[in-house]
Amino acid sequence: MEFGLSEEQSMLTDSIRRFADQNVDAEALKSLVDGGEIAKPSLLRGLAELGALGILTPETAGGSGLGLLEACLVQQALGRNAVPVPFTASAILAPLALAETEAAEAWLPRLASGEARVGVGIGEAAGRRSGTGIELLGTKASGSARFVIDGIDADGWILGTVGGGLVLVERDAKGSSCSALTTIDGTRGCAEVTLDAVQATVLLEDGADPSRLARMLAAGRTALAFDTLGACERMLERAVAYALERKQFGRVIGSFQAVKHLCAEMAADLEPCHSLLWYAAYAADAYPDEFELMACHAKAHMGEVGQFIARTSTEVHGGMGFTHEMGLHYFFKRIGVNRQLLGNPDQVRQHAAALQGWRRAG
Amino acid sequence: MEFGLSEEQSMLTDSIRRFADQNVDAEALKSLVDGGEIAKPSLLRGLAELGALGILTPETAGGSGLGLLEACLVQQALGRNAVPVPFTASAILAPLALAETEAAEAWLPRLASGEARVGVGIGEAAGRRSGTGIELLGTKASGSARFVIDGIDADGWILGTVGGGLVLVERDAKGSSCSALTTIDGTRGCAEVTLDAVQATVLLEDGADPSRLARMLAAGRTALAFDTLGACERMLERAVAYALERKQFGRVIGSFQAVKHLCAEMAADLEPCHSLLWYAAYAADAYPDEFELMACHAKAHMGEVGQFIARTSTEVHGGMGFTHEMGLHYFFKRIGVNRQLLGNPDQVRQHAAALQGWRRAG
Amino acid sequence: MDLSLSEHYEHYRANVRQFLEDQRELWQQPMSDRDGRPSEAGRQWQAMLIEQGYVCRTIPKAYGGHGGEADILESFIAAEEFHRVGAPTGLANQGISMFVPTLLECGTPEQKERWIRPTIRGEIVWCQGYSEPGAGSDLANLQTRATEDGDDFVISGQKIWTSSAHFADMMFVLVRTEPDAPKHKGISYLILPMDTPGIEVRPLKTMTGRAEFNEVFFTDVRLPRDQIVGERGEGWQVANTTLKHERGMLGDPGQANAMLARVVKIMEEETVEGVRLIEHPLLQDRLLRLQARAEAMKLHGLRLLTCGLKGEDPGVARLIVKLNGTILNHEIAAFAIDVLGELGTLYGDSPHLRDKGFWQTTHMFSLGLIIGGGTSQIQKNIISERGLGMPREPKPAAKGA
Amino acid sequence: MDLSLSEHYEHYRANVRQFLEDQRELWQQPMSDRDGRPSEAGRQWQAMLIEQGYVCRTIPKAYGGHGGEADILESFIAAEEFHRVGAPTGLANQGISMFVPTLLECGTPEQKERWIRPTIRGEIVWCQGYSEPGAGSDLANLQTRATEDGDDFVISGQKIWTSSAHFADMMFVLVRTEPDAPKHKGISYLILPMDTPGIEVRPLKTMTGRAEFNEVFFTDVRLPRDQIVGERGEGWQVANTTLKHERGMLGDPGQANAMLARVVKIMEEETVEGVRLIEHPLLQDRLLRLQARAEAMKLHGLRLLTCGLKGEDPGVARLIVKLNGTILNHEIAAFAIDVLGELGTLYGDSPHLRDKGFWQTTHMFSLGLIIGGGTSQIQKNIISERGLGMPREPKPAAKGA
Repeated sequence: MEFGLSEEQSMLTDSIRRFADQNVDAEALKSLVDGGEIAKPSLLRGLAELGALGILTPETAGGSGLGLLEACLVQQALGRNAVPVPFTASAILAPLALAETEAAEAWLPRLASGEARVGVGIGEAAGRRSGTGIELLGTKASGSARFVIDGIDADGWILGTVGGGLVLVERDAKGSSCSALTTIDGTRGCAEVTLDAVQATVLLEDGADPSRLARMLAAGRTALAFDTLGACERMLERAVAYALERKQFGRVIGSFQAVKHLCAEMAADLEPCHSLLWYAAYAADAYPDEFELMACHAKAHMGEVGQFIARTSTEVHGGMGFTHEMGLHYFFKRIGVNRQLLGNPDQVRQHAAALQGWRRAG
Repeated sequence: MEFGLSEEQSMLTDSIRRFADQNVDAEALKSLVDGGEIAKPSLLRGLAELGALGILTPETAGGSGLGLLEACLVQQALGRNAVPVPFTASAILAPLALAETEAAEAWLPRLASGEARVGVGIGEAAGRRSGTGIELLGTKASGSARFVIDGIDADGWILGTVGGGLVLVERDAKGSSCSALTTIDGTRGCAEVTLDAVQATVLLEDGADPSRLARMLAAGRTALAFDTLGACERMLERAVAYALERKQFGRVIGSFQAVKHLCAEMAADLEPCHSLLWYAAYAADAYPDEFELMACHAKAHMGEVGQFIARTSTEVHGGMGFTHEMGLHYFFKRIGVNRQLLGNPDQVRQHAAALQGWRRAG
Repeated sequence: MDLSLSEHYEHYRANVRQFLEDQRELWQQPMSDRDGRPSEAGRQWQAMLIEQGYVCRTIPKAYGGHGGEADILESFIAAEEFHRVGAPTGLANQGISMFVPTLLECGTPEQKERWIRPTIRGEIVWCQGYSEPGAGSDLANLQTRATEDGDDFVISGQKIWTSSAHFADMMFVLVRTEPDAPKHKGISYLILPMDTPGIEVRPLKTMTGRAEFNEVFFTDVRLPRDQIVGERGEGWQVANTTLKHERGMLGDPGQANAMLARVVKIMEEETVEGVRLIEHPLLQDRLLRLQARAEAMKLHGLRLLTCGLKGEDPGVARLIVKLNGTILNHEIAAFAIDVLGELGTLYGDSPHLRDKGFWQTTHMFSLGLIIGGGTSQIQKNIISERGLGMPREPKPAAKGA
Repeated sequence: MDLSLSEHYEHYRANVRQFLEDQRELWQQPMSDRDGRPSEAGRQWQAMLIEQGYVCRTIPKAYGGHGGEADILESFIAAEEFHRVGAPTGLANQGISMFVPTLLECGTPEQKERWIRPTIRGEIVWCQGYSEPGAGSDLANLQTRATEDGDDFVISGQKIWTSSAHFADMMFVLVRTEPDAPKHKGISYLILPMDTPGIEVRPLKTMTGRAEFNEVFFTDVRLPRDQIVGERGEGWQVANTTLKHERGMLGDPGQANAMLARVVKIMEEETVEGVRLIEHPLLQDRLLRLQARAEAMKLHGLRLLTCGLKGEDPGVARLIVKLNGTILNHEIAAFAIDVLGELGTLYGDSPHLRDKGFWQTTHMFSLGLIIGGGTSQIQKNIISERGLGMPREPKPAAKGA
């Protein structure tokens, strides 16, 4: 019995952290993001070399064939430095969507190597707003997918359909258009993809296997929770470090009980999240029956804790936390976007209620 | 324009506070409540002499004919000392139920003088649980009303019916029975009244005027909110006083920032409640269209603030707050019971949503 | 308790309303030019407001003010009417809100004569030089130095969080003139033209992505020694008279309610899975919690207003306003973002952006306000010490860290 | 990450399960008599648990213990199985959980010989004399004095929050023997029979309405000077070795989850306006928030267990357990009360009372636990100082209030 990271898992985490620290320290983060460079080729190449991009891809397709937990640990390490690269869609969601499809052979090795990137739009599965949704007629897809994760400048998009299927659309497919969405988070890009009878590769027929999209959604939620976890770790560490350095009234502010208690409350909220998230990701393979519910718990709870820590760490930093210069806001905003993507806490808890078979009275 | 208490209203408040301080200080409270004496005749007589029991009763019927705000100010002053007397039912709800009925003449003067007391059971209007509710057939009432406020040892009970009417049942009426409920709050008594085809005085026919019961419910909610307000004032004052007196680590604990901030948070939450509650009670007469909604806001918000203050004041008191001896718990428990009576915050907010015409999707 | 207004005030309200109606064309013009300085229309509008006594009401006529008596209720009614139609409430800069009241209290007759009229008329724009990188919550710890040299002060150091510095003509600034005195005793309050050589203004970008503030650097900036308000070394007391002052026209007491009304509108329009968000039980519940708080704070404002009318000290009730207000606004914005869901993350010039990004801007900026001018932690110190009579933090023993 | 158990442990679990099944008749008997002292069945059960090594596992056989090696995972599995069927986890008093570990570390061979066996066998019942009215969070400030008189100490003073004092045979007690030494240096740790003349025990009723604790008064209580553990003046260090110790059998890591399961059951049964409460969207939402926290704390327990197995220091992760756990239990109880609504206010022997008043009792008692043994404020000090490396509160300057 070992409820914790194995040596290999810790090594993986360390390697990505090291890479992130070396390549995306606070200064680099600012220059990358302020320059709008959110998919720097050298960063993607570096991550590919560390095996991060192909982490879920079977070894036969050029990946390392590890599990969701390992993929999520990479995500967490990226969140720690708010690393501005597309990862969630290409390295976690796409391999799940492509697994055992005919398109796998063509795409998986290129995704694992960083040669190609895809955006993934399954947000509508978490709650569809009017005017959105992709409909499939034969192999022709029409409609619009809003909030396609990592969709900007992608080589293709994997989109959920209204009927519960999945299609892959190539970037240059006739009738498709993609427009960038500007979110508060400048470290990753979302796009809206609009299709007008576009020739699509059907990865999953409408209604063929509802659990497939459900598991993708759960994996995406878990990954976003891990990203927030990493960002929160960093925000807490920075708050403590700042409190030990900044002086007011002749003492470091970290000696004031009010500041200490804010930090203690952040730690008390954050620590148990590790375990909750580990288990959710572990359940994907070990306890598939529990996976969807645990992913909801992880996403919702991490969303709430993330909001508290984003706010509180900023407050501990005082005016400096509010500056652009200090760079704390990249984490604040990344956490804010993670909260909303693939269902915010309210929506996700509503889903969790349904998963437990609780009806809902009007 | 004057948004605040008039001189007369302040004098009223002061007179009840003085009476409560003189007759129900901490020691007296303990001996009364621990002795089970929650309707001491001398206390009721004293309140009657101050005009408190007949405050809503028209002057022609021996009362002072004031408004709900004045009645609620009395309730607040009683809550401040957790005064163990039945007031809400006999002095606020009953006069509203009896107004302009044939029974008024017989009952109102006796209620105003403290000679008689009634219990009021309209909790089912806030959310009916299975197995409860009074049905009316002609003038015969059957069924059970749970949580009849101040119902113990009352001379009669005014009960809401399933059909939206109101009946008055005399204590000795054949077929009626009353059993005391033990709540955590030892300062006031609730009872369950069970009727088996009991001869009742119909104060309001089923379906005759739905707004009547609605306004009674709103008045009851407002009154309970004021009671909690008074208890919270006291709990905050006691927390501050204790913090200025109790020493640990060589200093009064009130000099620790953590303790100061807990007290500041209580004050920040509590202060605006005065205004919210004043307005709700004032609206009963001045803006009847707003009354029900404002009563919901007052009850729900005060319920949440009350829970926070009850808990936090106890915590500031450390171990002493947890003792019976210190007597802080009477306030803690009274606030806890007020939270649940006539609908707890969740239920009341649901009602507030309906009052604003918001449908509810399942 | 009586919320009705006397005939006089009903009449006053009708006048304000009529005035705003009549002048709609003027006040719908931009009140400032591209830099942020008052526009021609802005100055014209300000002059009319002064004439009516809606602003600068108690400032003597001799100094360009309205020269009237204070009447809180009239000010409140005017504020309500201005907010109701969305009319700009006159020029707002720290010169008007802080420097002028300070001069009135502590300035020499010559200083009043010279500065007040052009300031309140919008001809001279001021910025405030208080905060420094090392003096935030602990403002009195400021380190910008002014040393004497002949008839001049020579100023060196840095200020931060200086809004309007990039277009202001003048700065009122706190500097340390007696470095050896205890920290509250060695400060002076100076009047400094922004075009003096040696001043550098750098925009300070915040997390909203905009430069709402500046940093201001002083390198051997020379200023005649008589450009001082109050005595040398008494600048802390002078500044504190200012900190007490509030703006002539009251802020909008119904701001939180107005924000919530906008959220309700979104909830009535937006649907998820075909259901309007206003029908969503959880969102209803969260909305109702905020409604009660907003309503309570609005009414709390009326209570404070009444205390003002009666000349009563509202005590702790006044001290909680900033803490509660900023937190409430922040939480309303956070709620609106949740209501919008993924759409709530949009910003800048994104497609599908709602309300021009108001909610994200407000979410961040209100967090800045929670922090600014004393973090909420400092606010809680003030509430507990001044409001509840609890003791100040004991001074640490020497060497205790 | 691997949640499977090796064959050895699966086998161990099967053994525990079989044992509990076999002994069901014994452990379903009351474990204590009316006073609260271990019953005959309680002592018998305790003896079996020691024999199996489910409790007192590492205490040497010579002193009546099991004499085995520590195995955290076995202890964890045993705890799980005991909690699963609701079997009592052996005698619990502060003699067993605190005094015995202290003696093992700091006692003389004679003391170990004399006290350990009868204590763990339930023949001698102990209570703990630490807290005083003036020494709560600031425990080291205790004022109960023991002065020397011939071969005796003479003890005067008062203890509070002494559970079991009304039926205990013995007390281990901290007293001040060197009144002039710094406060942590003048304390001694004594062994005191409760039937010594001059001891008065008064029950201390709490807000739950029950006397879960006592006050103990000492008036010239004489005790031979050799009834001391460790050296004179070193009682604070001796006591602190004890404070580090945890109970032999682990608490139930799934307690919060178990409580929530009971709430769900209520929600499935109760109806309001004909609708089952489990279908109520708001209650679902609140339940789910608590579920996630309970799940996280359960899994957090597994993480700590794993750290223990690997001999790693979990750092701050360990320090947050008490704070989070007590608050979570309190909030679950508060939620259950809201679920029950008016029924949730019932107590004592009221008609319609649910779950024997468990929720109200838990609501209050868990609040007591938030306060007890260091308020949550003290917990936050510990988390920030020991867990996050933040500085201690600076000592106030002399005369600072």
